Amino acid sequence: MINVLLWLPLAFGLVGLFLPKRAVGWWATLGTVATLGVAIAMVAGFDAGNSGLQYTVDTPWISGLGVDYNLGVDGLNVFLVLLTAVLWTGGTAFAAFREQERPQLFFFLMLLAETATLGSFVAQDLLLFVLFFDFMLVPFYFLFGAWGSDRTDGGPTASAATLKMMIYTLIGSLLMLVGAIATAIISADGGHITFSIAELQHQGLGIGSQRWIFWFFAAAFLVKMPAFLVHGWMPDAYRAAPLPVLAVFSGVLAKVGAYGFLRVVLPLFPQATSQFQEVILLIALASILYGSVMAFTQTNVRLIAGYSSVAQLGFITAGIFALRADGSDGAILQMVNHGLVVAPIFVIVAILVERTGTEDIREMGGMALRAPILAALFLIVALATLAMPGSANFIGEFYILNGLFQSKIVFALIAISGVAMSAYYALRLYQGTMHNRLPSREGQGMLSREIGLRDAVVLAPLVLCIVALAFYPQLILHRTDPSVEQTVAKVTGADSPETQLASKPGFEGNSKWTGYAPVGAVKETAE
Amino acid sequence: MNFQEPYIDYAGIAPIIALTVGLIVVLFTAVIRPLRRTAPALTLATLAATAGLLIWHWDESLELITGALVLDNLAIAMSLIAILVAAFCVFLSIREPATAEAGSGEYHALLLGSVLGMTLLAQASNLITFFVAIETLSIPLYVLCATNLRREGSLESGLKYLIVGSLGSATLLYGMAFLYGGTGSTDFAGIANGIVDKGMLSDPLILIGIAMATVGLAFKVSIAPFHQWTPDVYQGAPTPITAFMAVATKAAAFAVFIRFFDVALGPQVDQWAPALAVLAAISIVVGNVGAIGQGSLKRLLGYSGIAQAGYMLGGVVIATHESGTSSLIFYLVAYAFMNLAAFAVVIARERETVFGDDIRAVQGLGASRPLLAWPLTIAMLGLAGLPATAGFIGKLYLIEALVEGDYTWLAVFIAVGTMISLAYYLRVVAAMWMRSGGEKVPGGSPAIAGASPEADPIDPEAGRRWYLVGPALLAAAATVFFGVIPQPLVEFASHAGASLFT
Amino acid sequence: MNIEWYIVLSALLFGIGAVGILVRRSPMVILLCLELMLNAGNLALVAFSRAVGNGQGQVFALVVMVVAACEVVVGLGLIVAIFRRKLPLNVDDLRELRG
Amino acid sequence: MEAVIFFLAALGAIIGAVGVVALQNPFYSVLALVVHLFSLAALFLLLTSAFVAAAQVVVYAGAVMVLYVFVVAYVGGGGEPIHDPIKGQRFLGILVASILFIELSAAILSSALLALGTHGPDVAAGFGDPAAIGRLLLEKFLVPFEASSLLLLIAAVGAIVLAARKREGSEAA
Amino acid sequence: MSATTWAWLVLLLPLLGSIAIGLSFRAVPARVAGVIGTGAVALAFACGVAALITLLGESPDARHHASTLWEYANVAGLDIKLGIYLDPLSTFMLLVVTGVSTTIHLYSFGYMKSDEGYHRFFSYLNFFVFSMLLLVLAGNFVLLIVGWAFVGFASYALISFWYRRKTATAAGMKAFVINVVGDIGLVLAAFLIVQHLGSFDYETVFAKAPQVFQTNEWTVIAICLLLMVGAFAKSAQIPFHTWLPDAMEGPTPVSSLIHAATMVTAGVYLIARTHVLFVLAPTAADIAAFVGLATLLVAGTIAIAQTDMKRVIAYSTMSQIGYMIMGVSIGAYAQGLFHLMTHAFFKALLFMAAGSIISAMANMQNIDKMSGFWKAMRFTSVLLLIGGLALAAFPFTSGFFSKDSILAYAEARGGMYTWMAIGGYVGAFLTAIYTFRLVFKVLPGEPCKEAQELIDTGHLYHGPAVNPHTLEPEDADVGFPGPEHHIAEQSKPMAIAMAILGFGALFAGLIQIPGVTDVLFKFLDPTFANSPLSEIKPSVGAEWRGLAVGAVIAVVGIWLSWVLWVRRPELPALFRERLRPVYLLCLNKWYFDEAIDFLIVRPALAIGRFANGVFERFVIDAGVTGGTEETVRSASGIVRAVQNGFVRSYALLLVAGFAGLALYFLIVQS
Repeated sequence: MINVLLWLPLAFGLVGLFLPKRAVGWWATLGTVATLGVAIAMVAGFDAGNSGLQYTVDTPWISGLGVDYNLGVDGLNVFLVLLTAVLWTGGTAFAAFREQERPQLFFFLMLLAETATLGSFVAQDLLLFVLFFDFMLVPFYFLFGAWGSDRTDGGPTASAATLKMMIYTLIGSLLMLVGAIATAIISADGGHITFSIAELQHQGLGIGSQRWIFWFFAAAFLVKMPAFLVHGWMPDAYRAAPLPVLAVFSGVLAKVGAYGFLRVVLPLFPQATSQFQEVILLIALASILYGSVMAFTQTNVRLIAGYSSVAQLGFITAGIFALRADGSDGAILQMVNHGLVVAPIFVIVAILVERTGTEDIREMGGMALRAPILAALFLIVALATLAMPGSANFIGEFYILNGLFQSKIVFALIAISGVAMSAYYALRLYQGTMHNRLPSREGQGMLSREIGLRDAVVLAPLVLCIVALAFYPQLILHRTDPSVEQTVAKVTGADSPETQLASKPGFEGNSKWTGYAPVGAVKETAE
Repeated sequence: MNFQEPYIDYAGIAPIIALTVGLIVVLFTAVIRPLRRTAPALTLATLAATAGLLIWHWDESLELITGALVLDNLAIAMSLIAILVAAFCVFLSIREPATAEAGSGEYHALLLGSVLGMTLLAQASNLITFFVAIETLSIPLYVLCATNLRREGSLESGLKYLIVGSLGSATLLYGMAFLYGGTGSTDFAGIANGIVDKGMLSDPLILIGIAMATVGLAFKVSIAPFHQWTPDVYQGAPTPITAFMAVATKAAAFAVFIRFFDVALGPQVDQWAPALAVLAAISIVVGNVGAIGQGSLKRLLGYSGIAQAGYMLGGVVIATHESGTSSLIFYLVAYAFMNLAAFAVVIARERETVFGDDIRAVQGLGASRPLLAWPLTIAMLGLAGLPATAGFIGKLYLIEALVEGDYTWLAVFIAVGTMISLAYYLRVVAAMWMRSGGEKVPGGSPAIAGASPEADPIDPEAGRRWYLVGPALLAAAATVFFGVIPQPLVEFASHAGASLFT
Repeated sequence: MNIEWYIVLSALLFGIGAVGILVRRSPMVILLCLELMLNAGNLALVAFSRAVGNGQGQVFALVVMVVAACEVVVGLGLIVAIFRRKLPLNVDDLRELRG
Repeated sequence: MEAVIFFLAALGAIIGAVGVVALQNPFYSVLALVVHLFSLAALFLLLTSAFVAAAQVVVYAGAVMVLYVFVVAYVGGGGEPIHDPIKGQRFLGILVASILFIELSAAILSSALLALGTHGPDVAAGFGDPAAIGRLLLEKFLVPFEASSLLLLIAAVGAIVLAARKREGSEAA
Repeated sequence: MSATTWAWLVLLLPLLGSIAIGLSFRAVPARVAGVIGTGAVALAFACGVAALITLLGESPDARHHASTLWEYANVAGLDIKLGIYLDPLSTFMLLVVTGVSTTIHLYSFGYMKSDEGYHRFFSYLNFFVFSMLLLVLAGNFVLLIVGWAFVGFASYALISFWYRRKTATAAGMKAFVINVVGDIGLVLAAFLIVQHLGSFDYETVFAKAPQVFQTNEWTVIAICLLLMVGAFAKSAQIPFHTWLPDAMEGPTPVSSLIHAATMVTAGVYLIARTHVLFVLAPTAADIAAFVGLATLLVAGTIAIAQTDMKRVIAYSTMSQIGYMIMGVSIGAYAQGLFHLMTHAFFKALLFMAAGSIISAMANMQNIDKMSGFWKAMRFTSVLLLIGGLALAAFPFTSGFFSKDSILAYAEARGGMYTWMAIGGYVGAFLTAIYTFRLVFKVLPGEPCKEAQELIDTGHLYHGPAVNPHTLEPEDADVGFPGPEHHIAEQSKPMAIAMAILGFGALFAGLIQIPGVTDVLFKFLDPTFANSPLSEIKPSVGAEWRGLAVGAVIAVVGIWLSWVLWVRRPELPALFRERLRPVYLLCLNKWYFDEAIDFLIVRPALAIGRFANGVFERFVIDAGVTGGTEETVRSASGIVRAVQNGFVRSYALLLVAGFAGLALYFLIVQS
């Protein structure tokens, strides 16, 4: 089943290469829908209680090098897989509704990208993971470069921007490759080399080697997100990218980085993780603040969304490196949520750009006048973006911040200011485009038009997902939690005693309860 | 005067004999007019026969003629690579002006001569054979580089190659002399024994000898700082020859590199391994950095070749581990396919456009000639070491070996180098696929770089010729295939690598 | 007469040959200098073969002579070709390929 | 006695070598090389390798040099400008070469190899005479021997390719 | 049906109404939407009453129920239920909310008649009611936060209802962001609570708090302070009050609903709800009380100087909320809530009347330009008067009893709280003055132009609308109320709504006459029984004494303002001259906006601009990216320069390299 999931898109894409221009778009959409079906089936059949891997496939691939073709799904990735399928369906459909040049190639690359992304989520072999992780970029490189738009203000061309992106992101990835191999060999020390993440966890690694390998991996993941200081590729790439592609790109790819921390770094380098916790948290914090601040001064709508996701990824990272179950639970939930909100935002931006012919928020406005439905959809998305309480995003951030609050209170207090800022820039984006008067350019190309049925077909389901999750986030949480508890326990278990206590069943005999420092105090006063 | 002739295992030297015979036959066609057209076919036949004979000896390890040659898997593997490349080169040479210049017969004879040198070199286990073989390899190449007599560049490259090359072999020779003097033997094994028995482990004489041998070999595989001939010669030589040189020479030279350093200088690994590692690092940097912003594709590939040689030298650094050798062989095969794909496309384009081998020649290829664009794209991505290509697996294999051999820092260097390399590999890809890729084509005036007065005739159909597109597609397909299903190639490589250690 | 002297002498000759290649510009002279270097090698070989007392070095020397001859032949051929193309017989003027 | 010869021969070799490098006219350089080769031959004799010495005289000083002379005569050996276009090349070249020389001799002199310090071991009468060399060539070093002969052939072909008058065949191409 | 079921229904109806209207905005005509909206809320009120009845059917100390629909999120020890908590307090709140909202819906039905955004308006309105109900019914802190934020959003949506007014959208943004700050306060409080008490549920928390916390332990103080941040942001207490006056950008019904009757009282509710914690943290409670006091005074002073009709009322709201906050913080829970209820009545009424007049004034809101409406609009004027009296706590109006009950309690508690009582009376004096300043400016005297027209022609029509602040013409197509009048005299629904509230404003006080009736306090008692402070009860005599004082103050205040603005209108101008600085201070609302703008908004934007313009360009692009790029490029330059095409220099490099290598080996050997 997991094989089907993984290779179905690629299969469709290959067939699509030989279809006529008209049909290929629909064919591709069909492919994504089929994949979505499989993904849903997987989630449906997913055993929530089980913290281990499910739907596993494990056959030797390059026995000579100890690389296996090892796939599997557990709480950490099951919903990310679903998210990928969903967003790709949306993005592909949206693209299919529009004229593309060389459509066969375009959609082939789209589907190839989906396979690669899914691969990086379900890979359970460290090297396979690295492979997919790097490979993801290739189709996007072409999509951005060949179908992207060059800037008119003399900025870097599409291909230049994408080149920058490639180099930036591969810096990390290649170091990660070295790191992965080092992990396998060192932990094998002399014995049979394996890259299976599960086995590597058992073998364990000396703290000395953990330290540098940790950073090799961290580099890869932080760049991909992107995090503060290594986000240099993001603005140019985002400006160049074609919007439907950008929707899936920023919706999913950024998450792979965060996911990598959970899947690889925490279990394999526990000591290093707890040792460098603060450093990563600092980076995350910087990303939150910097991203927010940038987002509310930016005037390019794409970049407002782009920087906002820098901030969001900052939250997610912070959640993971709270090194507590609740933080990581929230992080995963938030990954899904953010994917679900950022993709629609880019779709909407695309629609707006079509109507206004500009990407500068200062030249937009008044769109709600004749497009109440569009405005309503956008409003929901915007509210979810700013983690409006009552949205699943809120629960996500709530868990993240709570985790952070309980483990590193100072970080939490600073991080939470990002929430206020997010309220400002999200609303700014909404108001700036939807409210106030239509700019003076009213009439000339700049008109308020209601969302077309086709776009609605793309947009509405995504918004529905947001709303549905808002009513029942537990849907995700209780499936992810067991695996998360296990992963986090890897770190806390390996860590100093008091955090170990934190991972023991604590308050009120609630077995899920990862208790707190003053639990003892509570007990005393209770007696 | 009692003279007992040495025992000669004719089966063992059959491949060499086949090559020799083929060479002479091909040479005849040059003289006998009516046969002139048959030269390529005969060459291919010869190569095929040799390959067959070699494969026939797979997995047996023979000492031939009083230990002058050793026919083991390593030798066979490397010779096969060389032969494969030569075969491609034959196709790519069809309709190549240089062939006509030199005369088909001579041209192919020289090609075969070079291949003969390579096979010998791959098997050489004795200084004298080693030296002769390396010369047999080089001298035809000097000539072949210059065969496009109309072009100043071709002659220039020939002369440069000759001068620097001879300098290199002179150095090599002098080093051999020292080693011989130090150990009193010319056999690799004998040298190893000599070093140990006479307690010369850290004797300056030997070490200087090693240094000189290193220089000579490093020169052949174009390792910085002995690399400078590479870009010029690659650019000046007729492109099929460049393609041939780029891979085949490396294969043969690396074969002897490994054999010589493992068998003869094995005892001194601690002294030479670090030196080689440093050289590898230097050439990784120099190659990748130099390739950035090159206009000429051949030159670009030349620099990239330097970098790639650096990666492969990593394999030699840890050649005393089995995995080192195997990874090197794997990488060579991958490198062969990727390079051939690239060069095939370059040849096609330089024959059908006025831009010669300039990067402008491939602009917009994705739209106009997808069948050419794909191979070049795959080749570039492969050389850049992106996944799903043999290039990635090759790097993986190398890095794994390096880490195993405690040369992680070199592995990191490889990673960094790869990063830099993206800048120029992807530039080519961009030029092919992306609207704004590369520089804009200036009003198509034919008087641009690569189209000097002595320009070769333009064949507007070259982009559709089976003998160009076929090899390109084949090589590209192989690149992807071994990127997805590397297991067979890994087997092959590890067998070949193991042969030195059994 | 100690063997050392022969070797040192060969080293000296080797050096002189190198200098020649580095400073002369006429391809013919450069070829001659290459001969010098190879011969230095030969001297070393023969001397060593005397030192270790087996003839392999001398055989090697003979082979080297052949090789040297081949190089000369090809080299001269190139020179002639260049001359035919009316190109200057000066390696410094042959630098269309660079950068 | 032997020492005297050695020094004379060595002197000749060095002078010849320097001449090759220093003399302006290629033609003179060739002659200087001949001198060099002859003195080398003498040295070979001192090292009891008669056959090599003979080959040296015959092959080199004979055949090869003649070839040189012809070519020089054909292309005309014009001198070259004194001024070196590459800055510092001359200086650096000499510098590097001398460093090289120092390193090499350092290696040689500091080598632990005992044989070097001596006149070399006493060898059998036939050492280095044609018979011995011939046997070696045909027994142990058969492959190099054959190979080098092939190499000659290839080189000849190469020379023809490069130097031969164009055939009408190629004019068409 | 159990009480909680009714409660769920109360919650459900407005939500359904909102969704239904929202989805059907193209399908059904405007009227229908209005009916649905009003009907939904009315039904909700009915259900509320039903819940009340079922609750009264039970014994007083059994009158609290929790009910959960489903596990909202429950992993890693954070157990968040989708559950409500029904007890007298929440019942009381939901009755007030639904009741007042019903009338306001009714009012809007007429008032917004000619508005294009009719559907949108009612959808928002219903959603607002839903949020408010969620807030009061929530069974745990997380759900409370949800309702809290929903209310914030609803107010945002309604404030910027006329979204083509720059001023409106700006005001909306301001309100929302400040509210989010409040939310953050609550979130942090929730973190602390769960950290120490291990649950979000009210029952668990309040049960466990006394065991876990010692009195005035820093944690509990922190919790309370954080809760206060939330409360103040919603209830427009200093320093989070600046959004409230701006919020008057919204249509008048919005002002009356959100910024008078319900939303702003959320803070009061919160403190009342978490009184257990506040009892454990007296320090925090006192701080809260003082802030309330300060607010009520400051707001009073500001209100005197304002000329914008709605803003005057808005500041009066602030100051009244000040009373309530003070009350619930010092322990006068029931009293505070009592005032909350009465205030809801008369404040809503005041706004409605104001709306009616403003509409007649063609959206001109400057009271200096108004006069003589007594003649022009009798009905409205009467109700305005009633509202005014109640607000000024004129004897035997509802405000009279409720306000004084708080002050009486303060007095009874003694100590520094006595001073609070005194401050309260001062505030009451101010209230009387500014209220009747308003009344006297608008009602008596010669009818102004608009009023005159009404009298003469009774015309229903005036020129195109302009934005009273920017004076730019409104574009009617976004749904700015059309040029027709919408005044109570001509619109039944408005009249009815105002009548009901007028009744409430006059007589609601009678349910709680000291020594005579004790309906409300007895009902609320079970909720606050667990607070020691609720033991303090002022004697009936004391209460009557307080009432007397209050009465005097009110009457004097009214008299004074009569003197100032009717008898001798030149006096105020005189004061303005004499006390210029004071006047300016009040006129400019004590410069709070400027301060916040200077301290928070500007710095943030400056940082943003710096990051965008400088940091991004020079550090990220030039530094991180460009730096590496440059190094590589220059290195490339070097390599290619060395590749100079001279074969001899190649040879040189080769030999040099060889020399180097040899050197290395020689060194290794030695």
